[in-house]
Amino acid sequence: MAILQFREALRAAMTEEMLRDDRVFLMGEEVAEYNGAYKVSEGMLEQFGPKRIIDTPISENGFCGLGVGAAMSGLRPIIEFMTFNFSFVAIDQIINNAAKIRYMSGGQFSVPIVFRGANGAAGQLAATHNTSTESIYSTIPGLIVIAPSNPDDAKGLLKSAIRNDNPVIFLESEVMFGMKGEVSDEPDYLIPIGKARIAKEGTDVTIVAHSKSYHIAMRVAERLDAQGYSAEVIDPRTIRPLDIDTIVESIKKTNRCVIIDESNPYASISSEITFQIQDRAFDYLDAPIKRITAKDVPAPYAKNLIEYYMPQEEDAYRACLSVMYAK
Amino acid sequence: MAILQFREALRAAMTEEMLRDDRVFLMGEEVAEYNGAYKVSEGMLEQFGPKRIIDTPISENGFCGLGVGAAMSGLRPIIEFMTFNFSFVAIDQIINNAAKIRYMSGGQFSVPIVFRGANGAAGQLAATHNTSTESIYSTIPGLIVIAPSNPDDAKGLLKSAIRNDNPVIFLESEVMFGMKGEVSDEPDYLIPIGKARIAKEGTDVTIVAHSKSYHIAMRVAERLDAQGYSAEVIDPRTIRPLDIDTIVESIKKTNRCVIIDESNPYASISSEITFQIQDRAFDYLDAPIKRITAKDVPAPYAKNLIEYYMPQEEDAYRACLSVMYAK
Amino acid sequence: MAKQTKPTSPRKAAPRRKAAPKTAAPQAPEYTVPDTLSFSATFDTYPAGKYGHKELGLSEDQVIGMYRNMLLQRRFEERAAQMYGKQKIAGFLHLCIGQEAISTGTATAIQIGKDSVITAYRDHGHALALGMSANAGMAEMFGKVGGCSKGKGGSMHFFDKENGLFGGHGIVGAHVPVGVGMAFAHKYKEDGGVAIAFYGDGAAGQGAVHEAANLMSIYELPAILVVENNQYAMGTAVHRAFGQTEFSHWAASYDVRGSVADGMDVFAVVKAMQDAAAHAREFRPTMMEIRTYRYRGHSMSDPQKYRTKEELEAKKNEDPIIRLKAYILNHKITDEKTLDAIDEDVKDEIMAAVEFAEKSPEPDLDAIYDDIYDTRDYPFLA
Amino acid sequence: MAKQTKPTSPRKAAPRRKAAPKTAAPQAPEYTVPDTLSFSATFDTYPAGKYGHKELGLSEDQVIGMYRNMLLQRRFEERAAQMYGKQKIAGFLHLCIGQEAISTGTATAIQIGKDSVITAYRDHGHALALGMSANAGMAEMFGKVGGCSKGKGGSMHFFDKENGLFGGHGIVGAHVPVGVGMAFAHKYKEDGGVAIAFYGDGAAGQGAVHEAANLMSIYELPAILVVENNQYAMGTAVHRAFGQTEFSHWAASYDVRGSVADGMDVFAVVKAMQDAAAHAREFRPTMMEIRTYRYRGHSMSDPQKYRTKEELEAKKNEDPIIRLKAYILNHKITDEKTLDAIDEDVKDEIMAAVEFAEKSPEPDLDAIYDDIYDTRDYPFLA
Ligand SMILES: Cc1ncc(C[n+]2csc(CCOP(=O)(O)OP(=O)(O)O)c2C)c(N)n1
Ligand SMILES: Cc1ncc(C[n+]2csc(CCOP(=O)(O)OP(=O)(O)O)c2C)c(N)n1
Ligand SMILES: [Mg+2]
Ligand SMILES: [Mg+2]
Repeated sequence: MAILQFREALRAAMTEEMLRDDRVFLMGEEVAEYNGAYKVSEGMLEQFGPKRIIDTPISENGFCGLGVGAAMSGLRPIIEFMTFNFSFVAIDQIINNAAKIRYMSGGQFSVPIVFRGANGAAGQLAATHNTSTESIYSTIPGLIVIAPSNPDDAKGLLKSAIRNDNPVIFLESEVMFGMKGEVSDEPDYLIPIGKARIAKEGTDVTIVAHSKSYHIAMRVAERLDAQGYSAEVIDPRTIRPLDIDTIVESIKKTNRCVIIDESNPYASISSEITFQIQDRAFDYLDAPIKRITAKDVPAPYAKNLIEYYMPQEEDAYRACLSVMYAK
Repeated sequence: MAILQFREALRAAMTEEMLRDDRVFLMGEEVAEYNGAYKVSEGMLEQFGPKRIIDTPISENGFCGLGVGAAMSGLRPIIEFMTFNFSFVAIDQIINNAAKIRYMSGGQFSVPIVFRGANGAAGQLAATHNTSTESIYSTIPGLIVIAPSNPDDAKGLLKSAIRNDNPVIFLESEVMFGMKGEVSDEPDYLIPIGKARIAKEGTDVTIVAHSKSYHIAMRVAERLDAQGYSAEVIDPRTIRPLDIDTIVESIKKTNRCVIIDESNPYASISSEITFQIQDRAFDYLDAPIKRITAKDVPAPYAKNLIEYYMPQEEDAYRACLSVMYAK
Repeated sequence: MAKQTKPTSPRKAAPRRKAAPKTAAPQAPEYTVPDTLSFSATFDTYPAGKYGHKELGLSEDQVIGMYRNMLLQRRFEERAAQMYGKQKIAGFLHLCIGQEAISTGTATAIQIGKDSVITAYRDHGHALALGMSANAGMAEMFGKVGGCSKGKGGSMHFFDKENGLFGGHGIVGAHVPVGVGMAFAHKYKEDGGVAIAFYGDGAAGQGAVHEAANLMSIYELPAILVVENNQYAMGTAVHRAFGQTEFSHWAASYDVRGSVADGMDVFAVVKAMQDAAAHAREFRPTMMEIRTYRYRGHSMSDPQKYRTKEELEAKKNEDPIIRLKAYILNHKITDEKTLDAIDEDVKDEIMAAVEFAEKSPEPDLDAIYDDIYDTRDYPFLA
Repeated sequence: MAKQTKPTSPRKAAPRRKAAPKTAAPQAPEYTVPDTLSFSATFDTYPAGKYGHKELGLSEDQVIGMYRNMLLQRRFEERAAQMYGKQKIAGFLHLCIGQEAISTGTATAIQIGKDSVITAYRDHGHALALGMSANAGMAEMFGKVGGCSKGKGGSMHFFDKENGLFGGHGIVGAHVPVGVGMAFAHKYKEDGGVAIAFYGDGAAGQGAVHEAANLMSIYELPAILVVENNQYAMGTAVHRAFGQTEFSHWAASYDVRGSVADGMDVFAVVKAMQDAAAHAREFRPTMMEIRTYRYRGHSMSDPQKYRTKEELEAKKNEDPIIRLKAYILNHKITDEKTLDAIDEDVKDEIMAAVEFAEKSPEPDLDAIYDDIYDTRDYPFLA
């Protein structure tokens, strides 16, 4: 075990996988000579050279397509989006090519590619630079969507993603890159894709939250504990495929659910988790499922507004109380 | 009242609005000299001339951006996607520019633009040409999303969309373009955006379905009627903003809901409608909400597979029975 | 070769590296604004009627094979159109009738199996030229398991991994960066292969093509981008869609080699491709225009009001198959009787393909969940 | 003007229409592949030191105004950087220090209010040049209601409808088609205006720019696309990102006018813009490169390892403000004292802007729901 920053855990995962498999390469804007806009790939150019750590022009559509073609040809590209906000100019390559070529070719070609980078809000960056993209990507059959909440999961899941034979959307966070945590240094530390993590066991209410929101969930759970309520916290980690079994098992115990997610709410992951829970555990639910999300507005710049925009711990806390009819 | 094809109703709406307001123009691939890939704009070049009916190169990102700039400058563009499958190469213009410029400019600029064209599956076209995009667009604050199911709604809603000062995603259907129906010929026939239509009243189960799926819903309702069950059918017509009040009122009466939608299910409209219903009418629900959607796979080509892919009337019928515990 | 009087990128002069993408940045370009600025470039041209099979290194058997292949494409598509009428084939069906010299010429010039090819939805010809069986192609359009993509892809999505066909793609322009990625992989793997991406004139309007062209330039990839300029994108004539209609000139914007070939003469295509492939194998990419013509409508539902009967008839005189037939007879490579026998043989092959497609079973319904992921072990895959 | 020896589009020769987008298609281009193909083009250049204020029709007052404006931008940004350090400003802050001649030169050459301008996130200079008050700019970055965008947009999203500034945009390249749409509207409305879209050298890698350039060409729009080539996109030097680094040459791919100006001499910019605007008003679009340099890092968190101190120092000798100051003194337009007074005046204006921004209130929380739609009458707008 080592204490690593989130970015270091990501780097460790990439480095180990690149040492293990020389078909793996990293491509993106400023990943090489600049050492990464957020220093995730720091030192990797020096270690692996320019054949495998590759700077690109600002041509996301072009280099994502390049990645797809390389993956079809047997390589295993890691494509970094400086942030996922910029993936919209390349989304056609992801939705129509990466996700569908295996199917359209009757299984002849696989597309083992990881699209990774920062996702979600990162403070006072205004509307175009604060998008949570998981709702959009997870609606696409053919994609896998992963969003870890801590350095250890980041490493274990990124290694699994790189070894996976499907296109993976791997969502990180500008705000979490500096977060430190214990990280396994087993050489083959692979966290299975599609398995949720029960971060804290509890009996009275289930809180489901991934990525940054997971940390709100843990704070809320602590506050509830202090009040004598026992919250169970589940980090789905993989958004698609979703480990609904683990969530449903929890609901069968707690009979209540609150979802925290910083996406805009409409047709989002929280909507989907709600559908699946009520579909599979209707008779176990003692209260409506509540969600605490980003407000249903574009992200504003002003400090007070962007803070208000984000899911509020206080609201989540109160939502938990309310589903327990405790207030 | 006149009997018009769906495409004729759309054309009538555009024509009337172009006669009424010379800031309105139509731009897209093959809309002018070719008379429209699906003949929606047939004859419009002749009527309005090349200044206002404008063919484009295959540059969706470019001409959608052009539309945004024209809208910011006081014009009222109608941008036709040959089909919405091709909107993914231009989605950045829609998500980041059309939807957010009003907000980012503090309300200085409005973007009155309609993006319209065929959406959803249209038979044996395989995975890239059968996408239902409503889940993706409706998750974006700043957009309005409309999906009419019949010629009359198509006309009334398209006229409203063109007069609306916000960016509107207007979803049509290749399969429905030839469908005929009575259409109002009032000159100012405007159907309000954001109002659902109760297509059939009933007391035992609420079926929510838009666009093509609406017609499945009506057939199911008829079959249920024949069996002595009374189904209420609601066509939301506008997906965002969603007329949840009308849906919730219905659920309070029927206590049951089935949603039919040909989108891929994950994080889709059916997920969202479910969230909102259980949030607002939890105590009224006597059964889990069921949904009948496209399968959670890319659209296949083979005839039997693409038929199997689509939401099945039989499944919807049985889902209605099951939520009534009638089988 | 796009030679510029004022070489603008110092890389131009420097020897091309043969291995990895560029490492040390070349020196920055001159930055002071000059008093005058002009530039000129020349492009390699491959006109019709200029090349014969001998100088291209083609044996007589090869020439006859090329003839048979072009005919196979033509008959395959004629039959497909008929089957579309009978509703055995559905969806969009785009025929390449008139454009057959491009696929056959390319397949003749490259190393099938080693090199890789990607194209748009007008893909039957490329597939058959690279070696896909008529059976697999026809069955695909019939939506049967015997199809090249097991009936999942249809006419627009012919894939043939073994022969290096990376599809058949439906989103206009979007496969061009994918083609550049295939070239990237050839260089990365040092396997000596080149990648060729075909796209339509209409597709040149997509930003994806611009990005792809620049990427292949800066990474010095073994790539050839080929615009099959058949003069129309659906109903839009080239000169209505582009400010610059000489597509080879675009090469100058990316500092790559530009060339233009007559696509109605298969030998011109062979030569253009031989040259481009040779350059590509030395990591000098080419943007190539091939001028051609599609005799049929864009797809099966095209009223074709955008062109005159006269134009169409005039073009039919340039038919690449008729031209090659004349060449073969003129050069006494074989006689009319043999060519007729080939025609019969091709017809039989196509009839057998229709029969194969008919008899091939429909996919199981459960196959709808196959080949989405590498595993079916996900909860939503029923 | 990109003159081609072999005019490839017949439109080239035809007189440009002044009203609606093209109607009757021009005759199709020659389709036979020629034996040789070459082309050449020349571009208008605007070197530093070539133009004086008189020949540009500028009064001495105007020259002094330009000096003041460039200084205003510089001091505004220096102060903004300081306020960023004090955490009064957050998010991304991109300074245009070194590039001020571009905005000021443009604003001098065009008709503010009638013409329209759009740019990327490095937008302070353009806003101040077009007439936005320092107050509105500073308050925007402070996230206050007195900001030009009521605190919703921040540094990257300065909008000023009255003065024709259509933003301030954060997605690299994506605003360029929007600029072409502004030009489309000018032509549609027949209001005589032109639209100018500025973007960075890095943005030229985006397909959006290619599509936009072609659209402005075929619709013959009153548009000017301007690449502010400051030699770097973040840490990527131009020659690492592009095969063709002479951006004016790209004009040939769209059959539009190409030009290049020295962005360190405000008079060169004025002249380049005057010419381009005159052409645009006759519906002849231009692709222009302006060569410039950014003295500061890309944004506030840039370690700048991609360039040497020597390079930076050398460039500082070209400082456009120092150059204009020297010009003013050399030409005795005014004396040093007056210029010093201007400097003081500018400083006061900026200090007042900081005070204004401090005092301007934060938005109400409820304002988060304002200005998403034209109405707040939607169920989800609390
Ligand atoms: C992104 C996108 N936009 C639009 C379409 C619809 N479409 C299909 S083919 C076509 C014309 C393409 O013309 P061209 O590239 O010249 O190829 P050709 O059909 O002549 O072979 C269009 C507009 C599409 N498939 N994808
Ligand atoms: C589509 C997109 N990709 C990446 C980014 C991140 N990014 C912001 S600025 C920048 C560099 C742009 O360089 P250039 O266009 O030269 O403009 P300059 O900063 O030099 O003014 C990058 C990569 C972005 N904002 N948008
Ligand atoms: Mg074509
Ligand atoms: Mg730059």
